[in-house]
Amino acid sequence: MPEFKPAEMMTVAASRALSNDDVCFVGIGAPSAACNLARLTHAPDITLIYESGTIGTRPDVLPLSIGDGELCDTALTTVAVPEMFRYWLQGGRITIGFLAAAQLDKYGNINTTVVGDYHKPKVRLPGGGGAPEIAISCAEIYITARHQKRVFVDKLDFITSLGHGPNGEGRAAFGVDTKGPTKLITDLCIMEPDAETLAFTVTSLHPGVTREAVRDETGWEVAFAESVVETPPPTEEELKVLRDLQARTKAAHAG
Amino acid sequence: MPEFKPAEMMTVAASRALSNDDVCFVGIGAPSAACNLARLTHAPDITLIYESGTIGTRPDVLPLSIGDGELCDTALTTVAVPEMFRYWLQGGRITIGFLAAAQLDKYGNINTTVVGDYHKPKVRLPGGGGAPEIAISCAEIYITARHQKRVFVDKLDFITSLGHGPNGEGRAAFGVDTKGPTKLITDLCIMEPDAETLAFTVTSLHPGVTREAVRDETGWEVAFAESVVETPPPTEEELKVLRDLQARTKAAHAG
Amino acid sequence: MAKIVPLDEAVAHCVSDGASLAMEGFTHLIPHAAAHEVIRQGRKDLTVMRMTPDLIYDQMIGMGCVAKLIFSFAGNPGVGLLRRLRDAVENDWPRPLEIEEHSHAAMANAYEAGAAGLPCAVFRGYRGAELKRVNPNIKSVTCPFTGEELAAVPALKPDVAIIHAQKADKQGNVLIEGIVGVQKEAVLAAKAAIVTVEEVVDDLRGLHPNLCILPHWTVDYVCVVPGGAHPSYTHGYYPRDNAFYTEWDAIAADRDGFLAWMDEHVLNGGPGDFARHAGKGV
Amino acid sequence: MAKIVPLDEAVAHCVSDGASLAMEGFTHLIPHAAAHEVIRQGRKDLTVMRMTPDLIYDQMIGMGCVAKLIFSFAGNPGVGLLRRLRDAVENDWPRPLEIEEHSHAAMANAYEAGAAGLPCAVFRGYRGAELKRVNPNIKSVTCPFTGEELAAVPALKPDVAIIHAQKADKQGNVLIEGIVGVQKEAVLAAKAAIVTVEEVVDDLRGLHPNLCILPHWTVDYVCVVPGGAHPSYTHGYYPRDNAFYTEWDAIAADRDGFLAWMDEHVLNGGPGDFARHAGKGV
Repeated sequence: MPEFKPAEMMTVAASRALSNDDVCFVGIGAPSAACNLARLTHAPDITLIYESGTIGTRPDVLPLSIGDGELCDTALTTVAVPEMFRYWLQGGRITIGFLAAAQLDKYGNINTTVVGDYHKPKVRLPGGGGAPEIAISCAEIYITARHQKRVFVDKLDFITSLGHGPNGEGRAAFGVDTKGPTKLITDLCIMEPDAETLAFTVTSLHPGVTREAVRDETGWEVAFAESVVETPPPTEEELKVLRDLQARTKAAHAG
Repeated sequence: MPEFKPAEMMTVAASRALSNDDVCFVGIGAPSAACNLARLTHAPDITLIYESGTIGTRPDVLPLSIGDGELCDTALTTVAVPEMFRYWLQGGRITIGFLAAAQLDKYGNINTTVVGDYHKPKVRLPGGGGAPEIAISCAEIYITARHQKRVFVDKLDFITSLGHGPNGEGRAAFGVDTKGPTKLITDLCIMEPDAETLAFTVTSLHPGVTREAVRDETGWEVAFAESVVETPPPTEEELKVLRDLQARTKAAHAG
Repeated sequence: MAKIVPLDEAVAHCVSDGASLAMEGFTHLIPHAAAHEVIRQGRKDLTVMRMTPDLIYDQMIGMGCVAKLIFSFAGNPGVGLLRRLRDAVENDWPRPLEIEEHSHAAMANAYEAGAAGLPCAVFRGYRGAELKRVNPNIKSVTCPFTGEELAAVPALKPDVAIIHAQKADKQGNVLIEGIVGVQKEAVLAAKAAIVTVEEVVDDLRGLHPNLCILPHWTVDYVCVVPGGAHPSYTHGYYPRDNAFYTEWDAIAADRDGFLAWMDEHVLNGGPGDFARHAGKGV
Repeated sequence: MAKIVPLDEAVAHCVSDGASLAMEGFTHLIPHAAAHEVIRQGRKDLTVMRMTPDLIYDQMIGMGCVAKLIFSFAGNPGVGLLRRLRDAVENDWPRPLEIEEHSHAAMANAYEAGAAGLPCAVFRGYRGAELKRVNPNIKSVTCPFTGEELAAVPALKPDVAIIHAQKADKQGNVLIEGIVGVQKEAVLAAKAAIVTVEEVVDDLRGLHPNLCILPHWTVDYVCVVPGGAHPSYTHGYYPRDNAFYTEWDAIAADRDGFLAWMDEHVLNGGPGDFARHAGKGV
């Protein structure tokens, strides 16, 4: 087994959840790395869409922003932003939406708006951007986040985007018929919503990660599936492709 | 004075009503001839827009349809049809909309839908096409039509597009704040709405046309303005440019 | 996901009796070859929608394929009326034709809403116009900020969209250029889509970044039919056959003449004829 | 109708204290040179709108030009938070900042509605999202055909839109290509528009028929400012200066460092500096 970092395991695990037929709405950071890793390994024909309007993009280096020139240069086509949100996202054409989170709860509801009170925030976070409609319009949602207690909280300060509802009441209560968060991929484990409670439940632990480690970094009482498997470690190829991609990216962004 | 046909006088008179700064939504037939005559004579920088999406077009021959290749080939840019109707027409960017009519009344309401009952029509006409929204969205409307009693009727079989209201009640009654029909240019005369009654009133008679001739071909009781002028006849240049344009067009459409 | 197949196969897979069908192309790129194929396959009871029914639907209506027409301008542009459509509306020949009539703005907005996954389109329209009285699918909504009443029509969401385009690449990505009309919206609004193209090329990448392209995963079938828009035209390939549009007025003038023409050119024709038809016009 | 004038003249004519202003560009083509000009001219009490306030509004907010911000994502993309914006929201420095917060979909639809002359935008959004609770400008309408409740937001109709584009021709027709964002909509939604461009060319006709072009009569002023988008970029001219975006995090970290940087590069700078800035990144 090659040596790897937890963040690399997270990216690799997320990339494996994607297939050649997926049409992904890709966010910056870990989602972008995972989607492009999938494209460069097992899913060469995956369609990647960034909200800047680039459709079917194949960047050689990861973009720093959602609209780096690299995305347009390598896209099949680039559309205006209103069209992106109307025809492509709201039109129901996206199979997987990828969201990151500053705070998330066990039902996959996400906060990226404020820490503290909305009107007198302790920390003013960036806000929702595309997330409120990504969360409801994509066929399903994958969430990636570093597993930390201050991120995996029991109660959100603000609901930026819908998961399975603040009380796990399900999405139908909000007039939403898409699946919502079906996977939460962290640097420690993979969680999936329990069929009954809709709460995230650990289904796979990354190599060397204990249940206690997960519990220590989770702000809610963690549930484990009946059979928890071990995530296969990154292969030599996955690691090489990911590290090459990140090295190219670092060199390109140094300016 | 050169010899000319009434239809030529109509086209020339319509073309003179246009200026270099106008942005015209152009219909096929007489409006298209008038707009392009204006462009080829006194208004070289006039902006012509056809509902097929062509903006700033400069056709060398008149199109047979609203979307002949000539329109796109010579346009500044060509946009999709939904954009044409949303951003350019509904967006209030058109100064002059040109409408033709199968039937019109003295308030400039137009019927191009049916002769007879809508559900059991005697003649099924083409329908409104762009007209219902051209009529309400352009800053003002010019109507061109051959002056005939069966066209200039007292009561329409169907109101396809709004003029000054079926009873001359004015456009505000329909929530419309654009000017509506400000000129009706026929092969006999020019009419403009009376400031009080909003009914079309003859303001200019084409050379050699009598008041009786107008009355004979009008299905409502014709009003004449206090001072009715004579329309200046077509100039040599206007006639030459128009006839050249029509000859080029005829040759091109013969296939 | 797009498969490149012969036209008859694509039509047989996608278009069934009773289906709703949008064959779009605003003057430009009208998919005439595909319409002939639908007629040859004898489809019945179709609901067809098109801003401008034009010759393409005049033919389908005259051949009895159509139960209902949704449209906004039923003329032969610059020539006159559509004689087969008139005969159906005025005389129920060859069968009664239900019509749902809109304005262009309404149809364009309704396709846009279909593409955008919305149930209805909202726009400023129909004020003082009588279509509202005869079409129950024209309603209104009130702006919650200004109180302004706006028109609303249901989104158009056909079972099948069929369009003609310049070219596709080998994956089935489709390029449309020139007068682009509402074809992108019609395809994105539909459950299934067939695109006839002039040619298949290796790759569309490397062209201008903002061209109108339908990604292969939005299209079900691509069929190579050179000339497939004739007597309409394909920007960059062949011009509109304006002479034929003028001739159509006489061809469609009476039932027998129409049927004879359809028999010769459609029932006993095929997609392979279109290259020759279009070539005539060059 | 567009006049080709120096940037300071265009800004002086169009932007007054208290105006509402949209400076758009989605990552690409952000009109930084124009924002510096607004700051240099000392404009105050502006209402500024932008999907992504980004460095351009971080600078204007930090310099006290802004009374109200309408936005949907206030981050330095890929780098972190916007420190001057945070300082204004959290600590009222240098003045209190009113915010009206939306999602990207809402803002994009609201510009689209502005361009389309509508009073509001209707879309499927905000379901289960809490912004509805804190933003009274998020309401709903009901589809009169299906009963579905849809979100509605007011159209964005700024007094002035300012964008950066690749080129204009001598009449002032403007070409935008690459990531085209919402700039066309912002310009068409605004009462007045300024476009900074990399260059003026003889003629835009003869390019591809479907390029994104703003006709000259939709633009008030065109200003030639090579490099005017830096540290953002202009497709076909110079790349995004990603290193500067990263550096900005430190520059904006404290008030004094920010003010010193602005004094040197903005208050004592000019549009002519941008060619050099952008050249650095090539």
